[in-house]
Amino acid sequence: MTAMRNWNSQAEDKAARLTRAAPWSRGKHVLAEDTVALLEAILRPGDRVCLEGNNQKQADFLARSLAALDPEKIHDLHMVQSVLALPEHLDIFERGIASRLDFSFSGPQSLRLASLLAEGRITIGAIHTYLELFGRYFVDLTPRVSLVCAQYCDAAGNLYTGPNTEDTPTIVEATAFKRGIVIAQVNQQLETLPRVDIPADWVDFVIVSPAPHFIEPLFTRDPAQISEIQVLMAMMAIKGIYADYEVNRLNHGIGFDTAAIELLLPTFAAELGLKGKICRHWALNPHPALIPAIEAGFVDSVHSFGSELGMENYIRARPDIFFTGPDGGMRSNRALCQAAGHYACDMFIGSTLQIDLAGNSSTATLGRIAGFGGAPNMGADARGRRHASPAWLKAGREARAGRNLIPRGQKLVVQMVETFREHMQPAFVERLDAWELAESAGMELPPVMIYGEDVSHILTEEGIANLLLCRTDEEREQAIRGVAGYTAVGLGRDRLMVENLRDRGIIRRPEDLGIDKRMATRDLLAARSVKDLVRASGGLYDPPKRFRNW
Amino acid sequence: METLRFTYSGGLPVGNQAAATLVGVVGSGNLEILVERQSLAGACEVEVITAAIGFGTIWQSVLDDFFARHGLADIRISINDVGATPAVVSLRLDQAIASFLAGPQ
Amino acid sequence: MDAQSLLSRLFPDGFEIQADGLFFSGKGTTRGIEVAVIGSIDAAAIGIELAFQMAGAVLDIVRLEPERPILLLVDTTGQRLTRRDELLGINAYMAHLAKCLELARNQGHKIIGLVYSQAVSGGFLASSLLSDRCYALPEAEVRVMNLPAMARITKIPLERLEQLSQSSPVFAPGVENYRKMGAIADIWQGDLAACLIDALAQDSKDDNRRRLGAERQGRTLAEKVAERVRRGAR
Amino acid sequence: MSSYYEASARERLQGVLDPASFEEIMPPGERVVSPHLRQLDTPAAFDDGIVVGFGLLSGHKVLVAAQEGGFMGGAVGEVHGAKLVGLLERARDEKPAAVLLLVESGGVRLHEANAGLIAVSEIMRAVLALRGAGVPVLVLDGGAFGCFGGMSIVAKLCDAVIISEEGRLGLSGPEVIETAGGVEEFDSRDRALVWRTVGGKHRYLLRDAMILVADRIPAFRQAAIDCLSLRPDLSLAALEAEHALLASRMERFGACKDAVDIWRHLGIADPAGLPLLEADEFIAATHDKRA
Repeated sequence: MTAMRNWNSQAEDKAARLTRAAPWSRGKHVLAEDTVALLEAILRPGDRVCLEGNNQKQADFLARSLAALDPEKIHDLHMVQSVLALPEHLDIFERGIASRLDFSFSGPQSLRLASLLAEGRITIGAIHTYLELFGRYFVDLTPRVSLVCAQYCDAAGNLYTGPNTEDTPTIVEATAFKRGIVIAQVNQQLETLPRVDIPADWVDFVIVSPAPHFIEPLFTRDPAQISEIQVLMAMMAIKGIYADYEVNRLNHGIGFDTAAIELLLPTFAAELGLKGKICRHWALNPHPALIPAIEAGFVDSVHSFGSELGMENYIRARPDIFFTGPDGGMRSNRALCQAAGHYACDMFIGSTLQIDLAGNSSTATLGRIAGFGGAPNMGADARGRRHASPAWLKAGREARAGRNLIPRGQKLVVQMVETFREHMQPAFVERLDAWELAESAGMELPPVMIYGEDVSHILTEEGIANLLLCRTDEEREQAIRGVAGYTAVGLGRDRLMVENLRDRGIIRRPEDLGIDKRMATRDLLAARSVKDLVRASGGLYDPPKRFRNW
Repeated sequence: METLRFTYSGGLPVGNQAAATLVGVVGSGNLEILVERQSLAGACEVEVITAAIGFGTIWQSVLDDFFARHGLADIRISINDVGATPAVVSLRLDQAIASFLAGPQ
Repeated sequence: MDAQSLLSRLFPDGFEIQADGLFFSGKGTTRGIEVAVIGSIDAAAIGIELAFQMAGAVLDIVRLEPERPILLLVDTTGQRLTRRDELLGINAYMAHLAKCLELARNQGHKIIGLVYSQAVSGGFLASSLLSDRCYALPEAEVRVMNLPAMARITKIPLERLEQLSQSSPVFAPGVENYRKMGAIADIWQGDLAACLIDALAQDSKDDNRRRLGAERQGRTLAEKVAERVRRGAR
Repeated sequence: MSSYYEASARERLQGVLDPASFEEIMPPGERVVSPHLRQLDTPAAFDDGIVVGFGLLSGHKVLVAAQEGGFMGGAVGEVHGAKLVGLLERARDEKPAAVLLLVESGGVRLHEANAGLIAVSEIMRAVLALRGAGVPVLVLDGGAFGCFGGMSIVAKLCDAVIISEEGRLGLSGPEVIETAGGVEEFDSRDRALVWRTVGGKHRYLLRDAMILVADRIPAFRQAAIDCLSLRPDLSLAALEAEHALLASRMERFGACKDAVDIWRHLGIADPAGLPLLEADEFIAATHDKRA
């Protein structure tokens, strides 16, 4: 006869930890100066810990506190977090407090992450997309302790995250409902919260941090930096893709190329009579560059992964467009917006660093482990999608024409790149740097951002290659070479075959689209400066000071 | 820095151009192009001074295509380049020629 | 050389100087000629107050001492680098000093500059370089920027700058470089009082630096280009 | 495109002067480039970053110079400086209705630092001599690189500075001050602070700029036309008045930590709101409150 299994060990373990933490707290409230002691009381070596950090909002005070723990007491933590952005995120590995990592994106820390990995001071479980990692929070990477970030709390411990809700609901839900411990840093305690984003009974401790948490204005693109070439490419995108496919539900990447498209909607696209016909529903952060299009009546709705600094008042004043709470402020949600971007959008368009002859694209460069973030969720055909739309059906028809296949649609996944980046780095390569990175870092797979099989179009200043219409690998390669400009890949084209592809409309040049290159000037931009965006918003947009010149 | 020289022949002379035209600025990722009318026995001569070394083949291809588009004779083109991409180079070349052919301002 | 011993050597017949912090002014006498003196000590960073004080001293001389020559003895490490100076318009204060000196020049005051210790960048520009003729002691330091800082900003290797500075006076620090380029009319050595008397005796109303630079082969293009623009056909 | 800020030096000249009236002296075809840049393996420009010539402004003959910020930040080197000095001397000979300086410069070009510094001082003396000869010199400041270093002193030697809100006028660049004094002294990335400190609106309120215009080339042109009637005055009385103005500036504002404090001292109702106003609203709100 075996001993009776204890079916409640997690709750008992949590109770024991809370008892140890009691001396450092009054109810749920902990003083900032007691944070390190609290963490040492709660954490145990080997714990799986989620530290909230994404590409905008950072639980920076808790990150600093975690990095200040005594590695003799707390070590070998397993960190599960979406983004490594702050130096402290890696300090905890350097100091031996943590040893294992599952993550999604490491932009600013990618170089240091690679060197820590090379030194053997960090073991990476896997590099995920956001949705994958969030999914695993509920399957096999559930955090024991989560350190999250909110704007305000009240006396009861309810949290108000403000517009930058982002990852918080997902992390807290995964932790709180599996008997984990949730610790939140807040900027301020209020008598009454504007609204409750996280109920108090999901939260174990709140700490008013000494300084407000950091938020990066990651999605602000100064229109002054948009080049004529980017204007030309935006014209091609609008005429050659948006209009052709009647793209109404979409996500845009973060770069200047897509900002140029946003700024051409009220001018170039409106002149083509496309208002109300394209770009009505967005899964997108509140890009300041979208303001003129919203004001021009192009946009019906925008759901966001996170918010953007300075857009708060504008969003409040446009509740028909954005998702806002009873308090009037926005609520974002990274997990749900990623799901929306994957399943409910007809198009993803974004930039990349390298594209190979099969259309695989990667932002990996040697010596940097940057991860994926959300682009692969957006930039992949949704195999589980079942609802139809004109764009999805047309893309599916093109991909299946002449083949004996059951009808279905396909997502438009557009890679928009100039053939050369700055310093004459070619965007088209025979072999992605990702291969070399995978070899040197001992990865099982080269880190590909968007697989060639998912890419529907490649758009460069030379033209648009419609990969949906390619029927053989060779055609596909020549279609890519045919828009690769003067890169070695482009110069290596078979000129006859490329002309043939052009005749068949697989490659389309600006002139084939009826676009006069001489019209591609910055005069077409609905805003040419951040100040113009403020003007377009009627003074509601309040840009961060680093973007001002007034 | 590197100096590259190219000569094209077989183009057609054009009348009524400006004596000289300058477009662009010598700034990072940009270039200036000076187009001048000159008796070159029907040739079109191009001199490129560039800060980016080792891209002679790309310049050759960009200029080949440019000459194929416009085919000008008795024209001297002088370029000061600070690592402009081929897309920018082609755009500026077309702008320079358009402005040159528009005649004196 | 410190200002006190410099003044003794320039004015063997005596001098009266009032000092106010890093600023000083007064007059000295040599061989019966009275010379107004305006200057600074201790490698002063020229901020709005110092520029204003110097301008005020120039205006006083114009008002009270017609045609008395002015000797600028400015020891400066450059313009003062503070946000407050910018906020209050330090460039306007320096321009005001320049205008006051121009007024003095137009009213018949000879203006002699002598770099006795340091003359750097904006501080040099706003003071000694505005004199009719600027001179220097051989041990003085004149520069815009030292070569390591220049290498950092221009991203040109320091070795290359050092190497080129052996043959070109055009960017590297040094009194001799400025002499070759015509900005330092001469280097004063030995009997400084005699040098001063000599300088005062010369006709110095026109800016001759371009011509000197060409003659001395240190700055050959400026004269040609300026003349070409000045007199070239329309 | 009529944004002055975005335009090149040549585009600005075309737009500021009467149509088709500009003629260039020593045009790019003469290829008088800087030999010093070449020696340091740095690309040169055919005009060395400054366009000089003559044209008509509302029918009046003017001499003009325009610095190109896109080339080395409009920095002054030997050839660049000599072109401007020569132009100013030509004006002394020819006595045009005015000289227009379309400034855009970071100051002295380090690659030829000594030549640049000396050239700036020659420009200073030439401006003063020209004004002494009765020819007004007008400064237009609204380029992306602003007007810094020695050229900021030159600007204040002239009869009028016409500036846009986007224009900047200051001696040392914010980055230089931050490098020397730390981010606490001047956070150069805080662009709102930078513009409050050296931007067009503040310069206008302090009277370091005579006219504030919107960022449109025609607005600069009209302001320049309005200034053609100015007559240079470098008399003792004029300089005593300037001396008193600068004394009062130090006295009134010397303890202010920020431009907003100065604006409050000037009696402006909502000083923190000033940066957000468009040029015409701003002028309406402040014209009788300037220092």
